[in-house]
Amino acid sequence: MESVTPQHFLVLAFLLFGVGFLGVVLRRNLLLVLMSLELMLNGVNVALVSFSRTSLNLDGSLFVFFIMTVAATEVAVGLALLVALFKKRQSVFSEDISLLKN
Amino acid sequence: MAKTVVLQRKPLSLSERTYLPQIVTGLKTTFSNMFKGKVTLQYPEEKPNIPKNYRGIPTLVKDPNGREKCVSCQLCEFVCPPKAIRITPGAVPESEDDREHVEKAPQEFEINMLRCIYCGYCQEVCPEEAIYLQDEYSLSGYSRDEMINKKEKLYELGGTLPDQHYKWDKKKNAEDEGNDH
Amino acid sequence: MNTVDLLFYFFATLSVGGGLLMVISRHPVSAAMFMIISLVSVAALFVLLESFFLAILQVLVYAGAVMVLFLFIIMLLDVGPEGGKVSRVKMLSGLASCLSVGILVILLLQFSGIGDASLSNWKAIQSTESVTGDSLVFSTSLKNFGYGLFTKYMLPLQVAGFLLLAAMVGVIVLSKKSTPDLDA
Amino acid sequence: MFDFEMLFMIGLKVLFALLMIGAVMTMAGYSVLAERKVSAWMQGRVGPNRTVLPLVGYVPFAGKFLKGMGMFQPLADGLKFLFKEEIIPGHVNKFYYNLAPIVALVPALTTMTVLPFGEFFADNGESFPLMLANLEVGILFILAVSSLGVYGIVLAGWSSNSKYPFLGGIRSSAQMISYELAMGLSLLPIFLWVSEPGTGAMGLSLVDIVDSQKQSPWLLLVQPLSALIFLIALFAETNRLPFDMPESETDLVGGFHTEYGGFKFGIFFVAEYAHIVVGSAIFTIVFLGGWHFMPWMSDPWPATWIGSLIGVGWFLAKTIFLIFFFIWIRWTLPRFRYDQVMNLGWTKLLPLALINLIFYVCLVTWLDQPPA
Repeated sequence: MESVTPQHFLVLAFLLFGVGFLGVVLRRNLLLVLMSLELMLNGVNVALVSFSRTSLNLDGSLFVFFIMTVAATEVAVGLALLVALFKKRQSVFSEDISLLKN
Repeated sequence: MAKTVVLQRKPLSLSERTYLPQIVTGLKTTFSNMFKGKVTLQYPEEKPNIPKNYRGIPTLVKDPNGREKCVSCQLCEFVCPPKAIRITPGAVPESEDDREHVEKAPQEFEINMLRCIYCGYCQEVCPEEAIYLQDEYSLSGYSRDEMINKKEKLYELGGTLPDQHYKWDKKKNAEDEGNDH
Repeated sequence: MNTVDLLFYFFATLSVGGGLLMVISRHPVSAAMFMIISLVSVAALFVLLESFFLAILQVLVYAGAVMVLFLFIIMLLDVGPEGGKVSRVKMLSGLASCLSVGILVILLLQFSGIGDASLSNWKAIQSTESVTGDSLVFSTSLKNFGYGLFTKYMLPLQVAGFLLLAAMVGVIVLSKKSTPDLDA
Repeated sequence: MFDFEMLFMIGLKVLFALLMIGAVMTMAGYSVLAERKVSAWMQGRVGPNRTVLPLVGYVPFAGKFLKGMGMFQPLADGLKFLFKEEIIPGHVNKFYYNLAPIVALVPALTTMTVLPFGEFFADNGESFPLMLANLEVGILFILAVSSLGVYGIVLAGWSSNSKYPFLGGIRSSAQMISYELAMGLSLLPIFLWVSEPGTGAMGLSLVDIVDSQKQSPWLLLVQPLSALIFLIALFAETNRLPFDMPESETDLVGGFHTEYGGFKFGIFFVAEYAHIVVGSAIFTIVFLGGWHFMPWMSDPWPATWIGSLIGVGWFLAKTIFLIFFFIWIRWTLPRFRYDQVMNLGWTKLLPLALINLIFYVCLVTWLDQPPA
C-alpha cells in the first residue's frame, strides 16, 4: 500500500547524519558544532527506530532511549565546558583555542 | 553614648520555614478583602465631598444684593505669583444708584487658568472679599482661549456669598447721617 | 502517493532542510531555530514509525530541554554572528565531507533497493499487552518499553543513570565559581 | 486515493479542535476579565464596569448586571488590540519579532488536544472520555508541548534587541528548565500510584488518572506533597506571580514584551492566559478528580447525556476555581527575586520532589507485596 520503504528512512537518516557531519567539520562556532553533533545522533536515532519498526523488535527503540540520555548528558557537559572556556578565552570559536599553535 | 544592642532573632520553626502557614494567612487576608466595601468613587457620576475651605478655582463673588464687589484695586493682580490675573479698571457707571461711593469696578477681569497655581493669595489679599477660591476643581477646555476665565465666567462660577460687612452700605449710611468717616 | 507518503516527504524535507540551514546559518540563534525545526520533524517521523513514546521524548528532551539550554547559553554568552572567512583548511575539509556524503548517499540509493515494492510491506504491529521473556516485540505500548528497560536493559539503564549523575557532578564542578582556597 | 471516511474523520476532528480553541480562547479572554475584577475586589475597587453593547445594555435587569460585571470588556479589549496601530520598532529583528507571538500561542493551544474534559455515556452504559485524542502518553505530550512555549518568550526577548526584554528572555529560559524537572518528578509518584499492578491503568494516560479518582479519594488527598510541588512548578511554568520573572514590571519594565504593542502584544497576553487555563485544567484532571463529583462519592448525576453535561460543567467549575486561585495567589504573594527563584527550584523543590518520589516508590512497593 505505502510506497515509503524502510530504505527511505535509511537514506533520510544518512542525510541527517551527513548534514550533521558537515556542520561539525565546517563550523567554527563550538555551539554549532555541538548542535551538529546532536543532528548526527538524530540521524542514527531515525535509522534505529526504522530498523526497530521494520523487524518488529523493540531493542532498537530502547537504544534510541539510551542515545537520547547520552545526548542530553553530552550537551550539558559540553555547554558547561564551553562556558568555562568562554570565561577563560572570551571566545567560542574553535580557532581561538588552538593552544599548541602559537 | 547609645549602646548598640544586637537582637538575637529566634530561629524559624519548621512550619515557619516552609512559609506555607504564612501564605495561607495571606490568602485569608486577601480573600476577606473581597467582601469589604469599595473605597473608590465612580468619579464623573459620583463626586467626592469637598470640604468648606477647599481651594478650587478662583472666582469673583457678588454680595447678597447682587452687586459686584470688586473695586478693581488690582492688589490681586500684583500679588499673583504666576501673573495669572489681569484687570482692566473702569469706573462705576453713574446710573447705578446702589453703588454710590464705589468709584471703580473692573471693566474686564481675566484669570488665566493655564497659569493659576491655586495658591489663594488673591483671596487673601482682596480687601473687598470679592475673590474666592471655591469648591470647583475640574476645569477643562478645548483651546487656550477657553482656559482664560473672563469676567462673566468668573461671576457665573462665583455666584453670591453672604457678606458680613456691607462696607459700602455702611459708608453710605454714615455719610447720609452726616458722618464722613 | 498517499497520506503517509506525503507526510514522510514533508517531514523528511523539513528535517534535512532544517539541518542544512542550521549548518549554514550565520547567527547562532537562527541556527538554533532551524535545529528545533529539524528536531521536531524528526519527532514527527518517529510518529510515522509508530513509536509515539520516542516522538514525545524527542520533543521533550531535545526541543524542550537541550535547545532551550543552547539558547540560554547563546544569550548568556551573547554570541554574535560568525564573522570572518572560513579558513582554507575548513573549506577543503568541508568539500571533502560533502563529496563523501554525496558518494555514500548515491551508493545507498543504488544498493538499498529503494522503490522495491517487496520491501514496502510494513508488518502490522501485534498488540501484545503482556510481554515476558527476552524477545522484546515492537509495540506502541508504553508498558513493553518499560518492561524492556527494566529486564533486558537493566544494566545499561543503571549505567545511564550513573552517567547522568556523573555528568551532573561534572557540570556543577565546571560551572562553580572557583574559591581561592581550592585553587591554591 | 484519499479515503472519504478518513477525510470526514479529519474534518470532524478539525471542527472539534476549532470548537475547543474557541472555548479555550474565550476562557482566556474572560480570565483576563476575572483577573481585573478579582484584583479590583481584593483592593476595594470596582473594576471594569463601563463597557456595554448597544442593545444588550438596555435589557432591564440582566443588562445592568452584565455591564456591572464588565462582561463586555474582553470584547472591547480584543477590538482595541485588533485596531491599534502595529508599531514595529526600528531596532528589532523583524522576522523573529513577528514570529515570537505565534510561537508563544501555538503550544498553549496545542496542549489542549489531549485534555479530557468530560465523559460521554453511550446507550449501552459504556462511557467514553470527551477529548480530541486519547494518547497513551498524554501527560508527557502536555509536558513536551508546553515546554515549547518558552521559545516564544525567548525569541521575543532576543529579537527585541533591547536590554530589558533580553533579560526577560534569559530569565524565562533558565526558569523553565529549572522547574520542568520538579514538575515531571512530582507527577511520577502519581502515575506510580495509579498504574499499580491490577488496576488496569496503562501508562501515562490522563483518562486513567481521572478514572482512578472515581469513588475514591482525589489524588490531592493521597499525595498532597506531589500536588504542592506540581502547583508551585505550574506557577513557575506559566510565569505567574510570584514567579513572573520574564515580565516583572517593576524591574524589567514589561519584560519580554516591552517592545510589543497592538495585536502582537494581545497574542502574548492571550497565550499567557491560555497557559493558565490549560494548566488549571491539568491540575483539575490530575489532582482534583476531573469531572467526578467529590472524593469517595459516586457521581450523583445520571449516566446519560445530561450527566455528561453536568460532568463537563463540574470540571469547568473546578478549573475556574483554580484560575481564581491563580489570581488570588497573585494578589497575595510578592514577586521573588531571581536568585530566590533559582534557589527554590534547584535546592528546595527538586530534592523535595526526589524524596517524595522515593517515598512513594517504597510505599507502592510495600503495598504491592503479595501476601506472604
